[in-house]
Amino acid sequence: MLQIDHISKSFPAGRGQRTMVLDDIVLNVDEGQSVGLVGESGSGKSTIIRCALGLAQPDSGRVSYSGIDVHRASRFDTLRFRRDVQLVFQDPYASLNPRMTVEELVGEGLLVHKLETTAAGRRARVVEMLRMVGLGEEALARYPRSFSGGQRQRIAIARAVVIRPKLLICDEPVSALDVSVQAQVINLLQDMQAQLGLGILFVAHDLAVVRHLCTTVAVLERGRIVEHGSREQVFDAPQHPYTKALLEAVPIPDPAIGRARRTERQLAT
Amino acid sequence: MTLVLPTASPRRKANFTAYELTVFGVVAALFLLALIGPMIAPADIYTSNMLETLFPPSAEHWLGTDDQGRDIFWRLIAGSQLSLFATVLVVILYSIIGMIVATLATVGPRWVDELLMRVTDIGLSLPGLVVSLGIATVLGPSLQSGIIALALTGWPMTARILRTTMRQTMEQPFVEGARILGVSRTRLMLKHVLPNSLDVLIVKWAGDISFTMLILAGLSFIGVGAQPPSPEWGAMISGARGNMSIAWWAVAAPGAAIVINAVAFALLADILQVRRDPSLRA
Amino acid sequence: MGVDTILTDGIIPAPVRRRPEALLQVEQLSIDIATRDANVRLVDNVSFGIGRGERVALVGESGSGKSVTAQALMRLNSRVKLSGRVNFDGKDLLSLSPSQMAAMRGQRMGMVFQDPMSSLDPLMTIGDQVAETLRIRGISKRNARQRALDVLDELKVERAAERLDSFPHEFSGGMRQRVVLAMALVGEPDLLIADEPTTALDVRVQERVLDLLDEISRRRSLAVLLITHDMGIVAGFADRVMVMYSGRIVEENEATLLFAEPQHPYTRGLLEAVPRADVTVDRLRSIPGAPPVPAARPSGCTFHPRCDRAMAICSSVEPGEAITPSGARVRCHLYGAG
Amino acid sequence: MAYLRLISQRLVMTVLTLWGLATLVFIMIKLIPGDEAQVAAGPGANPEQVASVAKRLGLDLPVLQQYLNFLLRMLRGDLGTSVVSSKPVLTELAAVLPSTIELMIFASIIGTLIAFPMALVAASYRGKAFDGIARIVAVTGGAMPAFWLALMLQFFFGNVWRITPISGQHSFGIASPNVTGMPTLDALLAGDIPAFLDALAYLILPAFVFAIPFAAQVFRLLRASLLGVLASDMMLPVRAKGASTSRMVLRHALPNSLLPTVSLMGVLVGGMVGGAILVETVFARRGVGSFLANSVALKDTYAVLGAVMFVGIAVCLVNLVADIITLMLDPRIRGTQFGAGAK
Repeated sequence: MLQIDHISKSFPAGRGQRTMVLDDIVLNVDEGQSVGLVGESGSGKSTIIRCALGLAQPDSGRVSYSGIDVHRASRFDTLRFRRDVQLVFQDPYASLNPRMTVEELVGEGLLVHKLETTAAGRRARVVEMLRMVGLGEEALARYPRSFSGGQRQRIAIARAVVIRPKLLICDEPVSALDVSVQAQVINLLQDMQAQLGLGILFVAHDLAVVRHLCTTVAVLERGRIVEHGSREQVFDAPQHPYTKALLEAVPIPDPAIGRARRTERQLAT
Repeated sequence: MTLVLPTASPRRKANFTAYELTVFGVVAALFLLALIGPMIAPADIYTSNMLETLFPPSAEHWLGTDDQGRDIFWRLIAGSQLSLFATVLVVILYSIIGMIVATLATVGPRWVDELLMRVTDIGLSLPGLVVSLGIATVLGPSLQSGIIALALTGWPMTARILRTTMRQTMEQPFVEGARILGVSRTRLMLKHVLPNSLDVLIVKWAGDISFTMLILAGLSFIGVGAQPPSPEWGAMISGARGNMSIAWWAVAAPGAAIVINAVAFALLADILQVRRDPSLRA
Repeated sequence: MGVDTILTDGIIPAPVRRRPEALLQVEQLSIDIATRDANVRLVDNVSFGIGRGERVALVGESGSGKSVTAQALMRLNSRVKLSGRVNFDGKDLLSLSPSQMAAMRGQRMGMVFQDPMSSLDPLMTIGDQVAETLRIRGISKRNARQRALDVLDELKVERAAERLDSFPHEFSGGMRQRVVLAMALVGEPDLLIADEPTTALDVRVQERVLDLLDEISRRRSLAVLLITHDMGIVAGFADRVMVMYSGRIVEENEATLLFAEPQHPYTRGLLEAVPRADVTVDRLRSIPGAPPVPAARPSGCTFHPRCDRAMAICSSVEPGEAITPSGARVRCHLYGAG
Repeated sequence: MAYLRLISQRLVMTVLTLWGLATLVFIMIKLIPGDEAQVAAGPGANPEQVASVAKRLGLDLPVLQQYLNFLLRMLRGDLGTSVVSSKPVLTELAAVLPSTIELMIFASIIGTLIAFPMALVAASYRGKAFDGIARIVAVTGGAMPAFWLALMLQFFFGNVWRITPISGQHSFGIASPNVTGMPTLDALLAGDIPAFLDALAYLILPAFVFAIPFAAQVFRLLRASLLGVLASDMMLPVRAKGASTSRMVLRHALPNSLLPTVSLMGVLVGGMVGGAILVETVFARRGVGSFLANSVALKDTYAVLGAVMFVGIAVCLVNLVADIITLMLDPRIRGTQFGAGAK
């Protein structure tokens, strides 16, 4: 469905040199599939997202969605692409317009894509959507600032999903949330995927979350995909040293494992 | 899944302190005075009365009389409309120019932004009073010239601040999100960018009124703004200057009126600023 | 690092662990902040101790009061009101004069903060910032510089001597966090309070910083209070764990036991709600709702609105402390004492 | 390297600004109502004089040509000729400039000496009585019209209490030989202490008129940025080192607040040139400001515009210097001394 086809991108780094941010990235997301993209800060995760959404232009390669070339699409195709591919942001505080009510926020997509032309119809769809994400009708007239982080992320998901997109790109959607709330949002994303047949491209630095949510995983190191395979391949039998190093560094909530690993590292040096 | 909506984080309450309410009250009173001043002032403040020139303050003339025998107190009251409204007009005019420039720079292509911001930088680095003086001289001395001159020189700061804020707002995830949702350019600006950028100007306006009032009076004082018979405060000071050694109150009073206004608006600006950025609170 | 460390700690901890001599003893510490409308209690009556050389973790989510507690131990935040007792090596810190307290900071207790990017003065050289702790104590410029260099070496900052005169912007995130660590360690304190020291770092850098902290704490027998929200970090580092929820410590136990047999429903929920990188599960058990903000704390047991085992009593009566057979200090009505 | 590039950027910006100003002045000239040659020649000029002026200014040429000629004249330093004195504006301005500079330097020194200690104390004792009073004083000080303040100070200190001289730059007969054009400096060069004190006495009131709003603004910005730094994450580790309040304020907050403060001071010193129009007139001091005011009074439009151009150049240069100082204060820009692997 979404095909990221050999895209590369570099930025000027002064003195006529350029730093390679993305180097020949190939990544596909099929209908209903959940793909995880793992990388540390500065690995190029957000550039990939921006390219995939048509917000940034890759130097070479192309991104296509169901036959639409995202960067060279007609107005009509662009609008279709905008309806089918949505994004959930990392920071639930900055990703909702503070001056819009929940009703306006969630209903904006319906309005823009003319999916519901009457206000009453929009409201009904919004309420239905809010119920799906676990919020009630009383949320309609309230502003984002009166919600907690987890609730805002639900609103953000509702806003993205209400227009029934086919692909949801998630940019670290739980990393800004409290630990006890993360699971709620992760479960909600799983539910959405199961109920609506959503494809998900899940971009995160947190390997545990990616393992939990995604069946296919790609590992990004400084703009290059160094490992790409099924969840089991990547997590249980990693091939690339970078993947191994990352996996070994992820803290595991089990004191025996943690201490054993430290001992191992100390013996190694 | 059931979810408990938090009882916490209610809508921010206003909660003004006594000091803040006092300042708001004074500003409101100044506006009211400017509105009704000319109506409540007696008619004889525009005519000379050579029998009562340069009287010191007394029960009859609270702030004394000027060299034409006109009551200074009532002239101040009547003039407050000219002084305050002319100032507010200047600020409104240049804010509109600034907003137009900032919006064009934000939505326009890169070269428009570059061009407008270079022009703004040029405007910013020129001394406002001096250029206004030049413009007012060319237009011929009058209050209108002063207003036009200040409106033409005052906009760059507004444009620069607003454009910076709008650019920052443009980079906010919620604006990006709206673009991803397929929101049109116009809706993006009107619904997402502008409402979240303009409050930076509200703080600025209060400070601008304070500052502009001083410059406008200064222009009148040099003689390129309002002209003497006018009860505009700068012009009153200019007119009374010659007799300062015998009637200093005729200079002191209009100046004090300017100071009261300028201080009130500066304090208002300070309050608004602190409310936006609580780290400055004492 | 030698065999020594491995033997003393071992992969499997000794079943009976002698309580080390107490260094810090916090008794009924409460922290309040006065807002315009009301007095808000941020931390409610917490008591705990830290022994010499012991590594204790304080785990909690936003609003739990963990960072406020950490700062209160050094009286860093002058806007909050502290009550209770904080005994440090026989002295009650809360009754010290400001200058006596200043003398404790840096010298007896050091602190490391979350974000290494904003923890350093951009206009001061690394050397000067590390040496500042000593300069405040009146140590000569040359000696202070030498000791700053020694600490940076100890923290494995490469080419430390050349780098003394460089500025923070020339350092990477992990390097900056080492500098921040050096600032806290150069005064040779007995207690290091580390407030989310690795949250802003990538996992590999995080691991290295934690290893360093582990090594130094053993070598210097430095007590460490690690403040974090990440159960994974706790597991690999701490001897003992305290779980904080909404201003109270709800459970405390030896790390191994706490992870093996979590007692409080919150602790259990927290462990089950976190996905793991080493196993695949179908669905996470989630805790409903969100952590309360201090100004709107639920009555009784503050966790009761989110608790799946809540009983009638939970919403009205605040549970007292109980000791369970596994040795946990826990505040929950499920465990008698009442 | 980055440092040099930034400075050259500032230089280019300054040149562009001056070009913009020249264009503005040219447009103003074209906008003057009435016959331009008549205005340039002065109200009392006879037809022949007007014709010769028109020819000299090339008024018969196309506007674009006139504009280029105008720019060329500006480049040569020809700011036009005063109708009243028939002397080149530049010559006249050059003669009075030192006096204005003297006043501005003196005023900024006084202002800085007032503002810095006040801000440092206020920030150290935030929320205490001193802080509150200082803030109100600063707001009031910044909200006084300069010309009115000048008149009032002059009247009370000079006329009523007779503490200071009323107007002028030195008492009759005490002038030292004119070397620099600054009476105080000239007196010092001549080794004449009484003359120096005399000149200083004349300088003190006008300097205060400038120093008060200057100090008010500097105080407000410096206090705000000191508090900003003190409240930042950066200060917690410093406190945790055991640093005293004075150390936090002087060693950390002050250096970090200096950057914005110096740029503001640059802007304010530039603004003083504008204020000089009012203040120099009141105190009857020689200077760029009183020249401008006189030209306005005499309707000597060309002199006014020439002086506007001149003042614009001066302000741009002051701003340029302030920018360069700001750049030099920042180690992030000053250049890396050590090529450690940043990022």
